[in-house]
Amino acid sequence: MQMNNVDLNGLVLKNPVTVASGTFGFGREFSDFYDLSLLGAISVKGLTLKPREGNPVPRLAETPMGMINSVGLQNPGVEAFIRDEIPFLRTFDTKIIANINGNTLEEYVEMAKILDKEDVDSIEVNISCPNVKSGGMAFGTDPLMASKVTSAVRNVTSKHIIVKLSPNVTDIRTIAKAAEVSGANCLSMINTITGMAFDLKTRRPIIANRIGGLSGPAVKPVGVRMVYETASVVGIPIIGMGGIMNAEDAFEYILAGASAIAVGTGNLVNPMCAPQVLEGLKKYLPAEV
Amino acid sequence: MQMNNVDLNGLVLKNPVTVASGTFGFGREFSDFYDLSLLGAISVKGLTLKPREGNPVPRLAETPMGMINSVGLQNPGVEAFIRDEIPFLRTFDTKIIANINGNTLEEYVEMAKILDKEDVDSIEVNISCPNVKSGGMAFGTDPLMASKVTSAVRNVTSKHIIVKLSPNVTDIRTIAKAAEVSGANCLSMINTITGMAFDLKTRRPIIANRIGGLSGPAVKPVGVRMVYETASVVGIPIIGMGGIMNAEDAFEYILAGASAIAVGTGNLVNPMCAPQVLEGLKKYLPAEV
Amino acid sequence: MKAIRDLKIIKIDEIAKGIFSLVLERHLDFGALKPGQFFNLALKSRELPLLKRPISLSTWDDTTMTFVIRKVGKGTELLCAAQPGEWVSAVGPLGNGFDLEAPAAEATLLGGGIGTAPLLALAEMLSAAGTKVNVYLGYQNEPYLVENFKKVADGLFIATMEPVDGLYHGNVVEYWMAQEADETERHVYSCGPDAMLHMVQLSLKSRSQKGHLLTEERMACGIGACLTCAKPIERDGEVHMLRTCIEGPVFKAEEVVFECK
Amino acid sequence: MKAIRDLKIIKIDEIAKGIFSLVLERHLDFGALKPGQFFNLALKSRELPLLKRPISLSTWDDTTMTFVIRKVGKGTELLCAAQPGEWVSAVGPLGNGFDLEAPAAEATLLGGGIGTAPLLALAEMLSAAGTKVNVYLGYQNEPYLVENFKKVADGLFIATMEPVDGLYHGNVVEYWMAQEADETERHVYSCGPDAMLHMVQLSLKSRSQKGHLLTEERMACGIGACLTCAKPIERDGEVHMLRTCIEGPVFKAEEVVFECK
Ligand SMILES: Cc1cc2nc3c(=O)[nH]c(=O)nc-3n(C[C@H](O)[C@H](O)[C@H](O)COP(=O)(O)OP(=O)(O)OC[C@H]3O[C@@H](n4cnc5c(N)ncnc54)[C@H](O)[C@@H]3O)c2cc1C
Ligand SMILES: Cc1cc2nc3c(=O)[nH]c(=O)nc-3n(C[C@H](O)[C@H](O)[C@H](O)COP(=O)(O)OP(=O)(O)OC[C@H]3O[C@@H](n4cnc5c(N)ncnc54)[C@H](O)[C@@H]3O)c2cc1C
Ligand SMILES: Cc1cc2nc3c(=O)[nH]c(=O)nc-3n(C[C@H](O)[C@H](O)[C@H](O)COP(=O)(O)O)c2cc1C
Ligand SMILES: Cc1cc2nc3c(=O)[nH]c(=O)nc-3n(C[C@H](O)[C@H](O)[C@H](O)COP(=O)(O)O)c2cc1C
Ligand code: FES
Ligand code: FES
Repeated sequence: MQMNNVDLNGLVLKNPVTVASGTFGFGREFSDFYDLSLLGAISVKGLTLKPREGNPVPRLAETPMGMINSVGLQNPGVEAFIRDEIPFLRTFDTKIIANINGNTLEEYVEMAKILDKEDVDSIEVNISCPNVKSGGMAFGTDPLMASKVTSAVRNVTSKHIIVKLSPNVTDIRTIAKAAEVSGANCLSMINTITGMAFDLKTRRPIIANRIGGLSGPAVKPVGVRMVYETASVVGIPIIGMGGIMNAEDAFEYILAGASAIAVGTGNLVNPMCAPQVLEGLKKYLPAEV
Repeated sequence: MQMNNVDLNGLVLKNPVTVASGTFGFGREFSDFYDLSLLGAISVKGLTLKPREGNPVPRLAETPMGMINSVGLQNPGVEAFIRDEIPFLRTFDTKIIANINGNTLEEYVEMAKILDKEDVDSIEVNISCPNVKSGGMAFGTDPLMASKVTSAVRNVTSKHIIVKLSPNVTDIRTIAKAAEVSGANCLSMINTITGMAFDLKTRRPIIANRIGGLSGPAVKPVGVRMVYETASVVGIPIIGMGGIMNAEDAFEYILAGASAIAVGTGNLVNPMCAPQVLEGLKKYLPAEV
Repeated sequence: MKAIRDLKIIKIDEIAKGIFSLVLERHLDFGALKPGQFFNLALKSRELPLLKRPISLSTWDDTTMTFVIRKVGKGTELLCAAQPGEWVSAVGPLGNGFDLEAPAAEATLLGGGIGTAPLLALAEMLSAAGTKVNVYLGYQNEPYLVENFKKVADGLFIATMEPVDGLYHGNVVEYWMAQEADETERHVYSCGPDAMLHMVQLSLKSRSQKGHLLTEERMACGIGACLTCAKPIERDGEVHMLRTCIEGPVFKAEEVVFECK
Repeated sequence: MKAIRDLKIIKIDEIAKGIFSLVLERHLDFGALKPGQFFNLALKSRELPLLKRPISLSTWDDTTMTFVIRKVGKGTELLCAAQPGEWVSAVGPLGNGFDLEAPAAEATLLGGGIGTAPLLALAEMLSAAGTKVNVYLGYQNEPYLVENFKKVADGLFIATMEPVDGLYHGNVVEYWMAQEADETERHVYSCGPDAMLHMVQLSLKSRSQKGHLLTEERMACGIGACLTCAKPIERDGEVHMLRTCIEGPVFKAEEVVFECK
């Protein structure tokens, strides 16, 4: 691992610090706080073929050193992203990762086809969203399905492909291998762990959808373990995430085998988290190998 | 749910507060602090057929609101338990749950046979220990294996059987159903989630065995979710655990569908945790229904 | 402009049971402030809870900002137990705030409980802009901030749910409805619990009266990035999930879709 | 007897850079105390870190207990930053402690760094029992607790790893080996980093000398319930994983199996 020019198997980042999909909007929100050109890459809010209004509220519960969300892929759709967001993001010197989500295999393919012709640097195939009824995590918990989605996307684009894995599985290695052999250039992990919290007053689940996705420091040991397990069985690079709040957390992921890292919930707690992680990492990593 | 005489499908507890295997030794350690007769039940340290020295040290790492352990079932063996520990435990008015662990199906059967003739109130079949190389979690992550172990144990004992489930699975419901149809009287969940932490100075995993089991408040949302999912598909009662530190946490599990709860890591943080949970629960639960 | 800064606590006082006034230094980098805007606050030294807490500006001057906080759960407890000299990590100013471009000639402010606090700066600025301001404040039993409102309100009306000598006994919305039965031209601004805001919405509708509501929703980032704070808002016949922290927290009264929970 | 009690902080002082002396009230329920025993301590108000921290008794009197703590990570940082009047949650007394049933006529105490602290009460009690006590203290650069040891030690020898005027420069174990080359009848008690204890063990073995080591291991409960603190101990030709918190932390020098990490 190094600080500069991190090559994720075809996608070269100026540094290993990226931001995780769904925790950074389309970047605009953070441009008040710092120059987005500082970042290695931005993975934008999960896109769907058509605009989505997402899940009912409440969508948020807090847990010990974690949070549960159930946003449900609220987004303006891939076309609006291309029209309204890419031009803005391109004003910064950072890589654009388009995070795509389908209800069906066909939707993933359709989106990949559309994005293939657009100015994005990588397509992150999210097969791990726990917050939608159909698609999403279903693709990420079965090696066969993971393989099918990955190769279907691979067939319609020559872009760099990241497959985003779900931690809600018995053996992440089989899913990771399936994605690798089906043409993924890179893996990102972990997405959120499904979790739940109750409101003791109403005696009902806090989240309207009842179950949501757990993220934040609480999940870090699980994310680190999964990166470690996966790194030993795949030959493609891994973007590690899950609970990274500071450079020390990031370095744990790197020691576990990640080639780059993503700050997720950390952005929500502290808008300056990602550049602070970057600054802190310099202590641990050589500029160039 | 009620405070008194909780019937776990044949095992009647005086109250719903139990203590989790591996966090309470054989009870002796806590008898300095309070009268063990306060507890609904005690699940003793995981037993194996032969004495085990467990894993190398370090066996412990701390994580945000959680801890990773890798004790590896260090225990004096089932015979020593019967000889040295049951008589002591029987001096208290509480139920004894013998937590059993096998490397092979045969070892589970052998232990169940032995314990069938002994003075224990329930046998907890642990098919979810992440800290041993063979057996353990392998049985708990495959519905077929879970079913085989459960029926094999069922065939050799008329005692109350609890099957302890692993959270390290894609779908806990299938494993839970498998255990139910194979003769489990009750389920307990969750065991620890496999996790990992690095020492930034040595740049090596903190735990000698590299990967261990994550427990404590950090895992509570996952435990609550799994109890909730499982309660809706099985007809047998569930002992809920994972991160219970106070009555509010316990009540979350009960709202999720647990009939009783177990305090685990909480015992290690505060030796008075279990009686305090019990006291606090009175606010939430009726004495008798 | 939005910024994250560590602010020193200048003063902290319990102004009513469980209600604290927190005075922080005002940082120049935050730029202009608007009533109805909020900050995402947490004690700098805390690690738990993870997320900051959205708290409305109550009032401010050139060098300080005052927040009024009700102790509810762990996050507000920590803030309320803080001492002068301690540091608060603050992200803000957040949200759209009340639009004061063309203030109405007459306005009525309806505050319920802690929802009275964000209306204070609004009352001050409307009054300074020449608007005639009637203020209705509803409390469970113990009023607070009353002296502050007195300075700027043309009419000040106080209601408590539990009987208190000399004060209107009952629901503040009903009080207002009765007092201003015919004054449907006044622009209404309201902040309070959802049930109250819903009642205000229905009342306004029944009287074809205009107003704005300052709403709340569970929030993580407060800066528009996470979409956890979405609120169903009806515009042009369609319901959109808008961000309480960006498009809100102030919405036109008729737009907010209250779900019966 | 073991108990968990909230104890008020009476005094807290930085006695050397990053080394704090923490004086807590002594609770009667803890009963008798032994040198080498420890308490599991955490600031009462903390939620993080989750686990308490094992800290040895350094010394005590009828109403107070003194701990000497080196600031290492988050847990000790919180303890060291506490103020008099704050509360510490304490579980103890824990561990076997040093056996003082039949004290040797002559003893040598070898402390390294923070490992000097638990030897203080031992020195005091041995000295009171009539044992001739030589004390060797090794530090990186800044000595502490020296005045306390001076009161009870027959011989006091100080070594620092970085050169300090007037002090022995180098490893404290080598210092002791040289000074007491022929005094192999003295009973040795040692506490310090693992590398030092290992060196002491090898030295004792080479001289057929007897001694006890106060060891450390990562701990959760401190009361023998979790088995995380196991230490490989060789007894009767077999290695057993014994609990540092129950069968230890004091072991016979020859028993401890040091693994080369
Ligand atoms: C725009 C906005 C402005 C606000 N202004 C004020 C103010 O000026 N003074 C004041 O006292 N309170 C205000 N609140 C409410 C305040 O944010 C909550 O009371 C606080 O977040 C509760 O946190 P807790 O940890 O004390 O309670 P807990 O109940 O422990 O909180 C648990 C979770 O629920 C969330 N939550 C609980 N109640 C609310 C709520 N009413 N709104 C949003 N999230 C909630 C918390 O943020 C947290 O994530 C405002 C809320 C919003 C959205
Ligand atoms: C029996 C015993 C007696 C001790 N007596 C003293 C004493 O008198 N004074 C003193 O300053 N320190 C003493 N220590 C060491 C002290 O417990 C650790 O320095 C402390 O736990 C570190 O916690 P931390 O959060 O500051 O550091 P971190 O490095 O953040 O701790 C991380 C984890 O590692 C564990 N850990 C780190 N170092 C040690 C260690 N040396 N021993 C055991 N666990 C460790 C912590 O408990 C925690 O679980 C003793 C340890 C033991 C086992
Ligand atoms: C509010 C929120 C929304 C998220 N939305 C998405 C999404 O749209 N697509 C996706 O792939 N992951 C999404 N995630 C998962 C994160 O990208 C990340 O994988 C996960 O949160 C773990 O990292 P963290 O602990 O640092 O947050 C979301 C997470 C959060 C907290
Ligand atoms: C130190 C330790 C040892 C454990 N040993 C066992 C065991 O022997 N058998 C078992 O079934 N579970 C064992 N567990 C798992 C607990 O019983 C419990 O399922 C888990 O820790 C989750 O609960 P908690 O978060 O309250 O600790 C152990 C847990 C810990 C922390
Ligand atoms: S709180 Fe994150 S978008 Fe509003
Ligand atoms: S620390 Fe738990 S057994 Fe020693």
